[in-house]
Amino acid sequence: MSRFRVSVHIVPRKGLLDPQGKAVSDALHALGFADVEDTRIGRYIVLDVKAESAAAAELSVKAMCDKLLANPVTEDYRIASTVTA
Amino acid sequence: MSRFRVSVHIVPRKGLLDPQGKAVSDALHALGFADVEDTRIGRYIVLDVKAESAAAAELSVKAMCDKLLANPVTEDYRIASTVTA
Amino acid sequence: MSTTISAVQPRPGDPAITPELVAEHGLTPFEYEKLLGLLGREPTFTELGIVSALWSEHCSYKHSRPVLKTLPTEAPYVLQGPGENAGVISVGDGWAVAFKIESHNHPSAVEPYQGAATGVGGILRDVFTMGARPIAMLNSLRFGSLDTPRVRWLMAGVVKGIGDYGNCIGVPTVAGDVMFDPAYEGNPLVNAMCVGLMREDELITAKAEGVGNPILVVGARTGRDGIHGASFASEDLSEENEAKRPRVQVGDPFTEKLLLEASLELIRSGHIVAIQDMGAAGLTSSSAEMAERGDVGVVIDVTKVPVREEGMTPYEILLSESQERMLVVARRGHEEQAAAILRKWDLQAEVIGEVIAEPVYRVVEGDRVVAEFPGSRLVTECPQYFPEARESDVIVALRARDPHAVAERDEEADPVWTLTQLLSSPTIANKRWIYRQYDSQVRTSTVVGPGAADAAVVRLRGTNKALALKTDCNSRYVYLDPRMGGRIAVAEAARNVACTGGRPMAITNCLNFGNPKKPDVFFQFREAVFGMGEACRALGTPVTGGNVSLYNENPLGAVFPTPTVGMVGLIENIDHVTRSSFRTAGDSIILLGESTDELGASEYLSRVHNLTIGAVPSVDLDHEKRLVDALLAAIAAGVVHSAHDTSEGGVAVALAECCMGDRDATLGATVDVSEALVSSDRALLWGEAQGRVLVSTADVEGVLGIARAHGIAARTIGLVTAESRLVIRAGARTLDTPLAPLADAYFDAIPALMQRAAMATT
Amino acid sequence: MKFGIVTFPGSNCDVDALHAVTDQLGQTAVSLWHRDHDIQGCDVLILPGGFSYGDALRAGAIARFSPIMQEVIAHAERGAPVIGICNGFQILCESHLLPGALMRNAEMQFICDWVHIRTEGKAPMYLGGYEPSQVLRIPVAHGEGRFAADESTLDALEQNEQVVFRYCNGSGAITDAANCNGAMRNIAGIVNVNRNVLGMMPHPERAVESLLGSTDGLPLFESLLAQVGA
Ligand SMILES: Nc1ncnc2c1ncn2[C@@H]1O[C@H](COP(=O)(O)OP(=O)(O)O)[C@@H](O)[C@H]1O
Ligand SMILES: [Mg+2]
Repeated sequence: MSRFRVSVHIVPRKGLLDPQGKAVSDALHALGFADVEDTRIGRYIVLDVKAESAAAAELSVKAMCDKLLANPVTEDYRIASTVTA
Repeated sequence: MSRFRVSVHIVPRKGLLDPQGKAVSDALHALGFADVEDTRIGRYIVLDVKAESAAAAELSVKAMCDKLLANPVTEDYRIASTVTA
Repeated sequence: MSTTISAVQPRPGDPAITPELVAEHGLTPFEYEKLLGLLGREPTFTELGIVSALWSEHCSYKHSRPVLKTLPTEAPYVLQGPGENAGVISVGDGWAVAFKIESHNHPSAVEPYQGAATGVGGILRDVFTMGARPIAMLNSLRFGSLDTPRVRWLMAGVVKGIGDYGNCIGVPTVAGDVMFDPAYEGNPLVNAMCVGLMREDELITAKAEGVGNPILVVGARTGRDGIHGASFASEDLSEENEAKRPRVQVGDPFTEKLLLEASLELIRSGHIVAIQDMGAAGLTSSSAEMAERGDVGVVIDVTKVPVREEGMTPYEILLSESQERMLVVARRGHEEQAAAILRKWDLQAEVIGEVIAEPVYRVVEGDRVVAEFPGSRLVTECPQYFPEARESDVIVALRARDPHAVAERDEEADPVWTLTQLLSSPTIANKRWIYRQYDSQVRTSTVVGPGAADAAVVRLRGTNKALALKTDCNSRYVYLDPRMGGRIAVAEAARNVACTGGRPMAITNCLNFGNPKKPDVFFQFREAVFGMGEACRALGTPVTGGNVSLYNENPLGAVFPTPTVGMVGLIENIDHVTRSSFRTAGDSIILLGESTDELGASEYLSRVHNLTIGAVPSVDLDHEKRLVDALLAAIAAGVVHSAHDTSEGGVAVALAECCMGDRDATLGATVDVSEALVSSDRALLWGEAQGRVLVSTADVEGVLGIARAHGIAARTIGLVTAESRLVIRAGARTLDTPLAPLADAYFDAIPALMQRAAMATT
Repeated sequence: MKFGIVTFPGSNCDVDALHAVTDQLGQTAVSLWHRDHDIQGCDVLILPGGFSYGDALRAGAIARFSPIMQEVIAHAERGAPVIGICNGFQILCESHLLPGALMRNAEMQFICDWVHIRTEGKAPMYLGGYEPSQVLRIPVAHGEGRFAADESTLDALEQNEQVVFRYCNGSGAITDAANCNGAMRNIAGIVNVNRNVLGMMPHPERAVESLLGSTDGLPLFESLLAQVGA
């Protein structure tokens, strides 16, 4: 068994109001960052997992996302990277 | 000016207590994911920025992180990717 | 636990004890000499760390204790005075109330969210470790001007931090006070107060007892949080090291909630003899204080402490300020039962030491003794200082200035303009932006929440009684005249509590000052405490505990001296609960107390003229006591429909507030506040003469009679009207305005300013 | 009638719910620990407000997996009453006993305030004691209360008369200004298809005593007593 570091992006489903992203966009504009056109905010989860292989680690993290980490009603998730830890 | 999509990872600083990560680790164990050794929860921010170049876009996002997006006392940030949008 | 006694030895890798290292630990050469005398040898690095923490101002009160000793602390109903985690008073029927206030100023200046949150966490633990269930929280805040982005960021973070912690743990935040002045620009003040309820016989103190009893650490693991900066002087601050040592602590209210439930269950179970929060200086101060109170020795093995990170040294483990941890002395043989209770709440507990007969404070790391102090003198031997006190000439001169000589601004020709300025001053304006973020109702006992009366009212379920609670301190008064300001802080808190129908019972105080080594600051400290003491004696409200926060200053100067008072009052009959806004059109409005020509130190001068000058209104403590008694008698007689004291902004602002209980104020007032002996119309409207309360009533004779019987001047000044309009005649001036624009000014001021605040993104 | 109030680690309105049904309604109630598997013969289950598991990840996400939830689901599937208030509503959505999700308030701040809601829809078990379109004054206290679901789910909820409370102003108008948390279509409370599972963000258990400012929550519990039998 090796140790893998799997990181996941969980983002609000497109089309749903994202008040946090909007608030941050507004705040950035107020601070003078006029060139920001859009901001979306999600979760970044990094898991250290013991597994036989990188593929097995990802499979297990996918199961975690389906079960707990992401809400299927409002969120989409994507595995961003998997490296040995 | 072109449009770039810059994504940033913001994570709780190492050594600081991450109560959320701990609660999620415990929950994953309770759900039978025994092989999870550590969970850290941060934020994933995707910004669409107008800039002269990818480098300029990143520079501007770094400034946003320092000023607003990341808490300099409790968080670390890293630019994860920059692509034309 | 094996207690093979060996000589104390430095650990390999410990830095050498040099004068520089001693200085970095905040010990003066005199204090170091004292330490050498105590030990009879050179201290180890670990011992130096322990002493630097225990002899710090925060833990030792070395500059403040002699002055604090002058405060009255006794009353027949005081069950626990100063010296414990919290004070406790009896409220009858076998019920007791524990309460305490504490500051988290410095952490909040660095990281407002976590700083404020962990401040709430700490004060909650102080109360539930007495055996009391927390039933209410209050907060007292001071910020610079909201025109500054940094201040808005600070306030947004502090309020969110207080809210998130209290909301999550399920204790309602019911009242508080907040004031804005440039004096707090670099040093915001964040004081949190907690009030808890218990049966009298459930009171437990943090006194280590019983030789052989095991000592346990309970709750969160120990990390490198908040360890004294100076201690790392011996290592170079590489980036790696920097990352290792977060300077802020992160709060975890979820764990705290478990700790709260488990602690109360443990205390009720009889399996433990003592319990104490690990607050400032963590394991070190909690264990040393428990040993000192019990007059016993203790031995602690740092290798048994559950840690969050690898490679932590004894020094770090002893000084860590990781949150949500408790130190518990269990009964020998009951360890397993205690552990079972903790397991139910998913909490970790580890035996880390025991109470011993030998009078020493000993820390071991496995077989090695890393620190050992004889007796309990470690805590009590701390040097005491009696610094020089001298009033600043600058302040003497400010106080001597005549406010009546300040020329009016042109706009003041219309007093409505002035009133609008005052109502939109963030210090006076409605604080809904703040308290809407606090769950003020959880526990379904909040009869009067924030904003609805001069104090909050929390019922005591199962009885017909309630508590009236409020924090207060007009620090501008204390700045201009610390003795008078100290008296007024207590008097105003008492008045606020009495306005809701509560008898003032006792106070806790949080003394926020600058650097005590400066004679002008120490003068403020001494005089303010003397003033508080006088008022407490006159009003019969002893001080059962509190907290001192010094060094609230930066190179530009110190904060206004801010001795915040947290007052607890008892409402004997829930039917007596009284609110501040007018209730019925046609009621008469009576002013209790007398107006004067005093205009100094007013919010009017500050807001309209940007001046902090003049004599502070004088307070007659005997009159304040009679005023409280008269008010309570009138409320008990059922003749009072509303009561509100006059404070910042004077009678005019107080009247406007009585009309604006909520946004769509429908009841107005028409009054004449002229008084024969007052020549200044400005003072009539905006002056802050003390000892005055506005009462509305349908029984004028009833109120006047009771006032007369108590020797309190009382005058009918006008009527509550069904028209939403405020009309005030004051000498030659008349203020006449519809309420709607006043309500806009009063309710929108803070939200409008905060809209510009950078959003907290977490 | 016997009420069971579930306590998860981090629940904090459990005692309030207990007091409401015992002191104000004179019913018996027991508190059920989240690790229990036995609902002790309770007729009604209440998932109270609070911050189960500190709201880590998403409010209600972790509590959903507590052992007692199997019994709650079984109870619901039998058609028996289950009420989720505030955090309880969030848990019911996470458990898929109710559709939709509760997201961060649009204002991004925790809100504790008095609001108005209007009754509608079809849920005799809970609304029997109210007039149609009755306006209630009731407290809210939450940071993640913005009801969200996809359009087709929302349409179905409405067509099926499962929306039972909406935020409104004092005169009963459904307006944006009255929508304290930005909920889609002002939704404050819904029931499941069988109308026995109720989820709502406002706190009826905080509105059962005039001393505390409102008794508008009482009819909700009284409807239950009348319908399910005392
Ligand atoms: N920081 C705060 N937190 C909670 N409530 C607050 C806070 N500041 C003020 N309040 C509430 O707002 C109301 C007015 O407070 P304050 O202006 O201090 O009154 P007064 O001038 O009569 O002492 C009170 O009900 C008080 O409890
Ligand atoms: Mg007042």
